[in-house]
Amino acid sequence: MTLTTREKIVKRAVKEIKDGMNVNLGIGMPTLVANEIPSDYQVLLQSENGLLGIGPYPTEDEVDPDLINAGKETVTAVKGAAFFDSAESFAMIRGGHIDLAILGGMEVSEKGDLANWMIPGKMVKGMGGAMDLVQGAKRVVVIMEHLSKKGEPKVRKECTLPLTGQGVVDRLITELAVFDFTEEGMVLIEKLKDISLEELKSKTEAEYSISPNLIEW
Amino acid sequence: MTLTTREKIVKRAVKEIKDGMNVNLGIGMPTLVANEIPSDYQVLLQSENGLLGIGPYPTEDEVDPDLINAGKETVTAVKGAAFFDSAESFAMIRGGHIDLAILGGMEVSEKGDLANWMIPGKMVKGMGGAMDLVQGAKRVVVIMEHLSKKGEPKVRKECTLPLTGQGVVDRLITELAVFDFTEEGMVLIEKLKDISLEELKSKTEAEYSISPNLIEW
Amino acid sequence: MSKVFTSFDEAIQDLKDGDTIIVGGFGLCGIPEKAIEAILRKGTKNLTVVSNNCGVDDWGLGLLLANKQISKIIASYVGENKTFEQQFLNGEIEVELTPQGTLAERIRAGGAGIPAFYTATGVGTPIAEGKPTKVFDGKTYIEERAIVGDFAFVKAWKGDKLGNLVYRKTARNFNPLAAMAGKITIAEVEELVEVGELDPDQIHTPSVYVQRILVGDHYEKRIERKTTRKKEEVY
Amino acid sequence: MSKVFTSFDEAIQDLKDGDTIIVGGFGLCGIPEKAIEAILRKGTKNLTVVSNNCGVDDWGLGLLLANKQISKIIASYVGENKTFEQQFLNGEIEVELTPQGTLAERIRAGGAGIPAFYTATGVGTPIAEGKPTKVFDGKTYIEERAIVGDFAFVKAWKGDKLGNLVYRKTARNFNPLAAMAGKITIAEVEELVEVGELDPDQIHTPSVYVQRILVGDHYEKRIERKTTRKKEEVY
Repeated sequence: MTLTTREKIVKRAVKEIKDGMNVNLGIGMPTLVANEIPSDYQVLLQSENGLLGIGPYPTEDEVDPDLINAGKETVTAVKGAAFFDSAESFAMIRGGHIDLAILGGMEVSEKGDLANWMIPGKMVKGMGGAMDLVQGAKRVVVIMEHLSKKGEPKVRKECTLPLTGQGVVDRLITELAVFDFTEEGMVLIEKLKDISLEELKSKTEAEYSISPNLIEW
Repeated sequence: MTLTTREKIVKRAVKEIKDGMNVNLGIGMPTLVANEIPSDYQVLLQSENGLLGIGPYPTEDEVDPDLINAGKETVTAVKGAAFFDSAESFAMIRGGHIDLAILGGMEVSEKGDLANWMIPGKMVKGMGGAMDLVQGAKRVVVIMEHLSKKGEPKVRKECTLPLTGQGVVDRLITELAVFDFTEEGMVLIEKLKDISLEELKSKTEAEYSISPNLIEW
Repeated sequence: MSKVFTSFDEAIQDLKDGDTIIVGGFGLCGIPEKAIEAILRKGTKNLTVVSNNCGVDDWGLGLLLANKQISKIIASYVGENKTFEQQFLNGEIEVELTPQGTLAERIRAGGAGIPAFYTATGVGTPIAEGKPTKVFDGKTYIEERAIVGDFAFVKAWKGDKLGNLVYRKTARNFNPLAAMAGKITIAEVEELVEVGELDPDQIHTPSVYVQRILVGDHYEKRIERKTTRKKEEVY
Repeated sequence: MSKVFTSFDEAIQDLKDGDTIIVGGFGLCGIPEKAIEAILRKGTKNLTVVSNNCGVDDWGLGLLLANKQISKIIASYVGENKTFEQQFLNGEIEVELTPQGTLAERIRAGGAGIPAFYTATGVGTPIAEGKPTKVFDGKTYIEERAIVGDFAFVKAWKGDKLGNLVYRKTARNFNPLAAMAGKITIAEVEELVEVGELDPDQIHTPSVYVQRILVGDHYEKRIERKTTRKKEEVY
């Protein structure tokens, strides 16, 4: 079986999740990470509309219009879940009680800036809870494809799109590589075996150093 | 039956309470007002430690250490009561959702300043919720004896004691008179029949005007 | 003295053109359906609407948009709505996008008598433009202002005749906050119970926040994205 | 990975001299009795204690006062305590009196990632001295700062093994706020239930705020002022 680009990214992203964590998964590709969490892990998924402990999608019989996730999809709640209002939900997020947020991105800069909510000239839809999540979660991991559909770099020296947060990304995962954002700048820590350092560099506008412990997969 | 000074004040104070109100009664003399509320009124009494709907003291069998009022006395809860945490309780108070607070006072100034929490040189016990109540309640009524035990005026030009709130009192009720604090200053609106205007003036340091509709009782 | 109304039209009688209304709900979940329908019937204009979302084209607040009753929206996400898009591009409607957590906190602050607070959310982004900032312990924060509504409209599961409310599952969302921040809060419920039937330890919105309460029938509770799994599927 | 501890001494093992602890309870109602006893046994010194009150001479936080473990108190009312009075007059203890609503909000803000907020409470009083002020819509407000604790100690009625908590009656008070604001929050409960036994709509403190949970036996629940009426008395 060959994995699609998204599947590759999701497989790598799930390794960020440790047993016992409270995790917020963004809308879109990050939502797919939920299916890959090891079943013996005690992980609670937070939905910023007021649920800690998202369960699987409901069966046809279980569908409940009063129970949705932040993507407005019908879901279920696991044992041990709690419901709360939106102020409490963002108290959790803003107050640093969510261990990990995995979010999609449009662009990430070498300083760890993230842009993922607005394309100038296009209709503005809104940032939802993304700006709160990138500031509040203890750890922010962005997952996105390495290049845009047009083949342009999305890992930038500076974001060209309006920011969601400044210096907020802890780790970036693409189908080609994994980068950390540290006090000393952006560092390549993992890459695909099949891609040379040169090729990766040519596909990445951002400047980064290479970890002495670089891992290849 | 002759009423004591406190009983007189309490009888007058209860007239401030209208049907349908949410009311906070301070510790001490204000607590006595509860007993005088007409039984056909739908009034909810708030206790700032987290109860809207204080009921009577419990019978010996009903005593519950988990159910106390802000004076730390055991109480009961009426039908339709709600319990909540202290942040919610003061959201109610600070946000102007409590229609009326009736509080005791040490001194009230002609500008409507209130001092009721601290005597310099004496041990400071703390203000509890009083500073929040005087700022937040829609209407603040202070009840106190007109003169101190030493016969000194408590209704002052300026408070001599540290303030609980500045310009916060809407009405002052003593055993001798009732004053309103308006944009035009302090106004005498009611007084005891048995006391002359001159005598009242001699017992009151504050300057006040006399309402053209002065009521005597 | 009773807070119980029987007609939604009567309950919103004093809503005026130009009022600010705070509306509970997230997406189409937990929205005050019946009050929105009454506002549509009344035709009140130039409303400033504070709500996390603005409905879909033919449901929820989208109905008021389509009827051109809204002149300004304060929301965190307005993406599911073509009517909105058109009116925005025509300059018929003003939008104040606010991060979801900041929006929730601004509404709570309005209800709690806190005029402003600081948050790191939005620092270094377009959201920070024009807002005062302050540094605490070496980190920069934005000052955000409270929101108060002339009216708040909320939807609860159960309520008693005094106005105590209980919400169900994720239909709670912004509703308890909206209830706090309305000068007049109108609650609609699926079930109206007698005073004393709700457990005082389990009330989500104490009665003090609710000025008017009504029971609605036949809630549609439309679902925006029905997603299901097959019964045998293991998650 | 379990949050469940069986020994209070073990649960507070990493509490250090000089730590700031936030302690739930109002008067003697809803106080974390067992944790306080463990801190007394451990003898940790120079604690900064954030709590609405400071117990009575021989119970609650008064035990830690008597044992000279507290160097600073942030509270709204400390009036029922002779030990405190002595230590204060001797200059052994520092006190930061904070209006009760401001204290509650400062703790909540600490838990909610809000570094500071504005309130009218205390304007024109000694409480305002040295604090920044700001005018909003013509009214002056004080800036108040958030409080975060190295540890928070809370007492709940029931809790599940994940750390979800439910409080009973007015024993709730500051506990849910304290739970939010501790870097490490230790909850003690009267009854520890299995995960799934608590109704998710009725949880007061979601598990995310609780790092350690223990069941205590034989709660004394001392009453500060027992007031009763005779059975026949009409209220």
